[in-house]
Amino acid sequence: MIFAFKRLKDVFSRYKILTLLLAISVIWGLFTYMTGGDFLTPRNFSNLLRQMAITGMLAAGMVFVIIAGEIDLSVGSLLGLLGGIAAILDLRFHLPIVVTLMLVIGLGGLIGLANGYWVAYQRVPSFIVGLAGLMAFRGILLGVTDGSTVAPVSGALVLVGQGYLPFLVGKGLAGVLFVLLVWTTFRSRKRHRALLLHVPPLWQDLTKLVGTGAIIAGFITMFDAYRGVPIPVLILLLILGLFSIMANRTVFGRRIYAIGGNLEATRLSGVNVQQVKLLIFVLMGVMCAFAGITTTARLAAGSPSAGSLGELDAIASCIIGGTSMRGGSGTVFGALIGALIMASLDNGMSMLDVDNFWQMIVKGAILLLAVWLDVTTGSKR
Amino acid sequence: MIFAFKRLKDVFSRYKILTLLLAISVIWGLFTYMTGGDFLTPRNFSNLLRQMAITGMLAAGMVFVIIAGEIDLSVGSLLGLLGGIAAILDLRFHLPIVVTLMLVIGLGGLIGLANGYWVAYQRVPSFIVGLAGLMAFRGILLGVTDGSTVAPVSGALVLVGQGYLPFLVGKGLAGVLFVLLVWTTFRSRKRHRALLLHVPPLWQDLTKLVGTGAIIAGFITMFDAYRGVPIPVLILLLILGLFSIMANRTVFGRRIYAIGGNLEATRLSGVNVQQVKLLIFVLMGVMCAFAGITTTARLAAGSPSAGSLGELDAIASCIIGGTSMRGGSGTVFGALIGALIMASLDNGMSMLDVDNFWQMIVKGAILLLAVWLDVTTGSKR
Amino acid sequence: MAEYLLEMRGIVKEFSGVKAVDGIDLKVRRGEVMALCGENGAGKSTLVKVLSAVYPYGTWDGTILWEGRELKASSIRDTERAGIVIIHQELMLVPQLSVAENIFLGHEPTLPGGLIDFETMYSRAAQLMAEVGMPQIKTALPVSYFGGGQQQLIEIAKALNKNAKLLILDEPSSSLTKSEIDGLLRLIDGLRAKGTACVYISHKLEEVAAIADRVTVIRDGTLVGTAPMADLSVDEIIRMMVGREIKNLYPREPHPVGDVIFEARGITCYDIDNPAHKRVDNVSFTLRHGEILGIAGLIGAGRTELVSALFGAYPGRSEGEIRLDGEVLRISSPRAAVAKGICMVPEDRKHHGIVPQMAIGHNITLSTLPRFAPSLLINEEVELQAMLEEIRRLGIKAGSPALPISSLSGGNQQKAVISKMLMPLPRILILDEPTRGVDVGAKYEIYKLMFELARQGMSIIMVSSELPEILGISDRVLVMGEGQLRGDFINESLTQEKILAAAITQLPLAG
Amino acid sequence: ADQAHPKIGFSIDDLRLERWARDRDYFIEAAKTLGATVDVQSADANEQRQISQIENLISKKVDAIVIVPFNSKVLTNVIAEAKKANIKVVSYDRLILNADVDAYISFDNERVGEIQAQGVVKVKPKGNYYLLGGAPTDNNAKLLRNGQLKVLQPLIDKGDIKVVGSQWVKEWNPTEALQIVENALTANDNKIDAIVASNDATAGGAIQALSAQGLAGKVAISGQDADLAAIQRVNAGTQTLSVYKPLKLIASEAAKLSVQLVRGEKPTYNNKLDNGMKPVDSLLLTPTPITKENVSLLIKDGFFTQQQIDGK
Ligand SMILES: Nc1ncnc2c1ncn2[C@@H]1O[C@H](COP(=O)(O)OP(=O)(O)OP(=O)(O)O)[C@@H](O)[C@H]1O
Ligand SMILES: Nc1ncnc2c1ncn2[C@@H]1O[C@H](COP(=O)(O)OP(=O)(O)OP(=O)(O)O)[C@@H](O)[C@H]1O
Ligand SMILES: [Mg+2]
Ligand SMILES: [Mg+2]
Repeated sequence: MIFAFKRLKDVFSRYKILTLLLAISVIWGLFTYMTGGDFLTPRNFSNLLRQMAITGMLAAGMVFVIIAGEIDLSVGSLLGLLGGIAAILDLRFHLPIVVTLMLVIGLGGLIGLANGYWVAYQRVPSFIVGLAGLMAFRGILLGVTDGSTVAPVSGALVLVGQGYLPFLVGKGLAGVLFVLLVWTTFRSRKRHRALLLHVPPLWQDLTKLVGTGAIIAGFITMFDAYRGVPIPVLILLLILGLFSIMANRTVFGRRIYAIGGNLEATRLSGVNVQQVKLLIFVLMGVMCAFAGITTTARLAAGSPSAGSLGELDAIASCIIGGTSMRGGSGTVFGALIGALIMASLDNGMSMLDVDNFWQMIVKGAILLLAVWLDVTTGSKR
Repeated sequence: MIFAFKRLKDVFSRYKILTLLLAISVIWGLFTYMTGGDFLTPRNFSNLLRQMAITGMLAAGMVFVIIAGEIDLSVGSLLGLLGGIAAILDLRFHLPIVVTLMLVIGLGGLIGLANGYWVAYQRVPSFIVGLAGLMAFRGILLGVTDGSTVAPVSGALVLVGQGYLPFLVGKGLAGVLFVLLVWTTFRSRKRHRALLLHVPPLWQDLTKLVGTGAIIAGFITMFDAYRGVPIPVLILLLILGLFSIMANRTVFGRRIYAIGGNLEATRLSGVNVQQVKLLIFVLMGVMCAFAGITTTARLAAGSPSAGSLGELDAIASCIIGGTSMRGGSGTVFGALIGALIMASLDNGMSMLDVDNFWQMIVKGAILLLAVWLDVTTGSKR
Repeated sequence: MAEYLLEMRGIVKEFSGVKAVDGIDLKVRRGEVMALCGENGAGKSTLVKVLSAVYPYGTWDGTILWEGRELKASSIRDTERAGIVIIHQELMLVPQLSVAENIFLGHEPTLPGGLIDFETMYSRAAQLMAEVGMPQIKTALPVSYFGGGQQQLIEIAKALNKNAKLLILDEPSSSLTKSEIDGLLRLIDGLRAKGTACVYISHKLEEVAAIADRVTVIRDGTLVGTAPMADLSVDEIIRMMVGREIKNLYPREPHPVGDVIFEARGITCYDIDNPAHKRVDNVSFTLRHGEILGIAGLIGAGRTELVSALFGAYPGRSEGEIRLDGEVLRISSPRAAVAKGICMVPEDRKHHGIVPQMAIGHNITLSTLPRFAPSLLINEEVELQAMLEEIRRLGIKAGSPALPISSLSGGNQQKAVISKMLMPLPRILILDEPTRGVDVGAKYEIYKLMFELARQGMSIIMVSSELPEILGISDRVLVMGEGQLRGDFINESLTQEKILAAAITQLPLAG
Repeated sequence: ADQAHPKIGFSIDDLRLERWARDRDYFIEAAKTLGATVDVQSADANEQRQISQIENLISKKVDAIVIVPFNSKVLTNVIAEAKKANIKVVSYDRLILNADVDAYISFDNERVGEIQAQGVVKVKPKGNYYLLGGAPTDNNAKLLRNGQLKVLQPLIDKGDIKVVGSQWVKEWNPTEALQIVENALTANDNKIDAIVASNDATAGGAIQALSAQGLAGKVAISGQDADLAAIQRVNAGTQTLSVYKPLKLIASEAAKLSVQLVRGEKPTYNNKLDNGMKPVDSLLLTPTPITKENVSLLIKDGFFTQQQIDGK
């Protein structure tokens, strides 16, 4: 009984994702038709996912910020700053790549910590903290780079943005992932049985597994038909997996939703809400570091204008992906689908060589329509 | 008795404004000292106020949007679009100036109406509507101007941005304003007496009047020591007056606060909240038209990049000026003071020849500190 | 002229497949007070929301006849025009606006030129507030300045201002004190005399008995019956509501009370806005092992402030010393309190108790999540088991722990919140108005639970504005007035009069 | 400020770009030797800001203002202000239109566009061309495109060159450029022979996309500004050319010119250009295309050292 209900709800929320997936298919179909098939080639598929990776990383962090009822406008500038610092460490100080990455990620976390401190402990509205960061981080970037492009960075760093997994490794990882899925499914069945809870029929779980397996196989085949899984895409998928688990199955994740749903009630339940908020911003900072490193790696250069307006793309992705601006609800998967929709539009229209001004108009219109559709078909009125 | 309390509250809210005014004096004092007096000349005073006028107009509209619990990110692009259209109407179609102004203001209202429709009647989050507008309006602007600057516009249009009131007219208006103030003060005293409500002692009202009179006189003297009251500043002051009355004394104004304070309760009180929201966005659109026209007039040209990031400046002004991001509270006066603080920083630092990246860092830091101060000293926890 | 002012026929209202109201008829005559009774979640609020077009025509089935003609209202404005005015169960005020502005919201008097006529507004508002029993109130102050009970009276004034033919009051008295309730009942009586009909919803059946002409009882969305009050007794209403007999509303059981384990000394709370003003003034008391301590007082006595200070949740500055087992505790936040074994169920369920979108089960485990995460991950199976166990133990009527808690009725939400704060197995449990808005059946169960917990050795502090409840449950009673402790009584031969007398001593005479 | 020690205001379009930072340094250096002090302002590619800053310079009573306009059509009003305050106005690098400027010193932007197109055409006289413009909201991007088309249009009409696509790069952002070229390569099955990019930053992004397809060095691509990274690419053969504007020359000439104007001396001009209001006395300097062959020119000019170019 209980689980019948839970399943019903699942179908509903999956249904919401389904509308998004439907939107993607329509967009992809249209572009494929209009580009005479060029759009849906393995090569462009690989391009598309690499192009969405940076926004995707930001969106994966942003979604938690928004779920917790806050916003972070500084991510674009912070991405630029951290990317620039990565380039400088690599080029001017010739640090080993691992050290560079560690330092930049650490710095990202630290700056996130500072942002979070102002928001959580000093109660400055996050909109303002973000706006201040938007200006200040860009200013610091200009200061440290002296306004010039820092290039060319080392080959090792470039690999992070432009490298591909060897075919075998890619296939191997996919295999491991699948085995893991099978294992958790059966472990969960066993546990349910042991605790005398409802166990779904076997065929249902099996169908689910087979479906997921097919999707994984499809992805890998598509990637391998070009050059393999691009490193930034791999990183993004890892983030997706980790963050999804974090959101649903960890204390921290659960508390993020609780805070977004009702901050006061969560505080009065004995949760250290300030600490949770602080951590969310640290996470966001780390995501900015990932995005910044990927940007620098992809450009093989640290550019003073990197990441400008990145915050708007990230926020838009989250919201297209069903995250509520009021806090309390949203998923990482949705946010990434949102980022994919935006990237698809950019990619397809630029392949079609659409005039720039039309691109902007169409993107604006689609953004509006996508959210409107979500609002009108959504179950909450 | 009632009014004794109200006065107490007034002092408090005035006190909040006082902190802001104090901040301005400190900033001005510092800059005056550092520039060796150049900062506080009549000429720079006139410059400063003209420089803040455009952001001020946007902020005056934005403050109501934020009070109602919404946000509008499209104002910068809309300003650009409307300014560009004004230039085109003027330059290519040679319309009489009045017709151009009317058309552009009307169009601003219409576009605001469309924005408001999506927010109020289609329940699309205003963040998204704004984001879509941010892209689409800029796209349309690029389309209509073909990405190049539309110049030179007619002298009549330039006057709107660069003209000054003749000394006599300026002094006359100031006089009229003062007489109006005296009249309303005494009328209100009479009405209070008639309804047996508390009437403040006469000396109090008189002191108030004398103080206000002195400020008005000071302003006029300062302006006339340069060239007179600049037209955009005049417009801004008119907006300030009208909007303040609207906010405090009209049904529409009070309902804006009510909606921001508790939307559901307002709706259940039988208020047509959708209509109120719609009107707020119409107002915002009209303000964008004013700002766009002023921009074009000041530049003597319609530029495809005009107004970019204007939305952030406007929002920052509102928040520095004490508007709460949660909705329900804020004043037009505060928003304009916020705009003045931002403009003063820009003006002063550029006079001091501060490196650009330092300017950005300092502006970010000041923004954060200003709001932090407000939060920590504020009465609400 | 039709016999009935209002006839509702076969009303059905569904929420995503669940019928909250399932074919109810309700008829109200002119100038009569119809009481609507039923358990939490019976569908009372839903029914009156259908009537007042919060759910507009078309979103439900059935017919409404108003003065003999069918009413198809699409918004509140339509029903208000017809003369139907509702006071909602949830407070519906705008905290930032002044009292007067709230009273006139949507009906502002205007001067020629579109400006608001504030003078008229303030003077009329002052009149209205006097009518509801708050003559001294400053109507220019923002509503956020006032406590829950006062806000409730402002709501009533707001409704009075609309000149209703039918006034619906959905639990108007849940946060009012005895004397304020008496005032309210007098007010309704006056309206009735002037021909205004009322639909009165309340869980306080004595009120129903005192004011109602007729009573309609509903259960699980269906009609149980309508009868003149004259033919009914309170016990009969309870039987109709619950479907069984509840003999003694306060199932007091003897339980052993041990030594003093908790001690509060010199607790003082300063007002946030006005640090010179003490909301709680130097209050000291002790609490024994397994004791139920009731705290009584008038609204605004500072009881909520006192207990939130104990729990580390008072937002302003507070001082004083707290000892548990003789050890001095430093409690700076609710987290610290929970860690030390002190838990509190707050007064304001909607804002401080529940996380509305979250599942019922997740709300229940919110305070003890780490317990279910032995490793990095939460063991969802064990968590689910615990949720089901809690739901069963407290008798929460929920289809599934996975449903959002906002879909529960008020009483069941309250039980879920209590459950959440029982999960950390506290030694001291603070309940601030635990039965506010809770139906008799659920109240009974909550009381039983309290005795059960006390018997197991938990010490309980219960703040309540309902004196019968205080008298029926507590081992010992503290009485507060104006922030000070005015009395500390063993609950033997204690009476309502004694408590009231203690609460209002030292109060300057009104005038 | 007296005539011996004039105060010069220098209002620059965008100091965030490396090239303008260099202009500033050379200018200040030259001015110092002439006994003048300089007050530098950067408008960050925002015309509104630039106007405010010029107004502030007027308030500070400088003797001359040298302006690198972000948008050359929008300064009419503010320059009229300056003239009223008896301040000399020099238009630097871009000709300010419809305004009463005293002198103009420049490398012409349209001319730069022409050089870019010529450089690419020289390597790939025929084939598929992709036009990668600057910021769509930047008027100068338009001027560059006009110059490029001056060279390309005849060849397009002749059928030698086929333009397979053209896009503008938002904010001159290299990441955007990278993605645009990636997509263009995909859409055209890598059949692109030349890319006319409008500056070195966007060219850098484009070359990253090319190198991912192993096309770097095979596809001709232009640039502008002689950024260090770009010169290294030119040296490595992945970028066909950059356009070098001997900044030291223009900056020191401009400094000299403005000091002369303040002192009432008569500077030497080599041209007169109509700016829509009046014929403006002009000093036009020639930009130089930098290809692999003449990289040493930069070293000779002291623009870079050999070590810098070698990346040491
Ligand atoms: N918006 C809603 N969505 C889904 N279910 C709802 C909604 N509102 C009410 N319900 C459900 O409808 C039923 C009736 O609720 P209602 O609020 O009318 O009860 P009530 O009799 O007023 O109870 P109480 O005495 O606690 O106020 C409950 O089961 C409740 O969970
Ligand atoms: N923000 C505020 N500023 C000033 N006074 C306030 C404020 N909020 C509430 N009050 C007043 O302080 C007093 C304490 O109210 P509170 O409701 O907290 O006390 P209580 O004894 O717990 O009563 P209740 O029965 O309502 O819970 C009330 O008179 C209330 O009007
Ligand atoms: Mg109810
Ligand atoms: Mg209380």
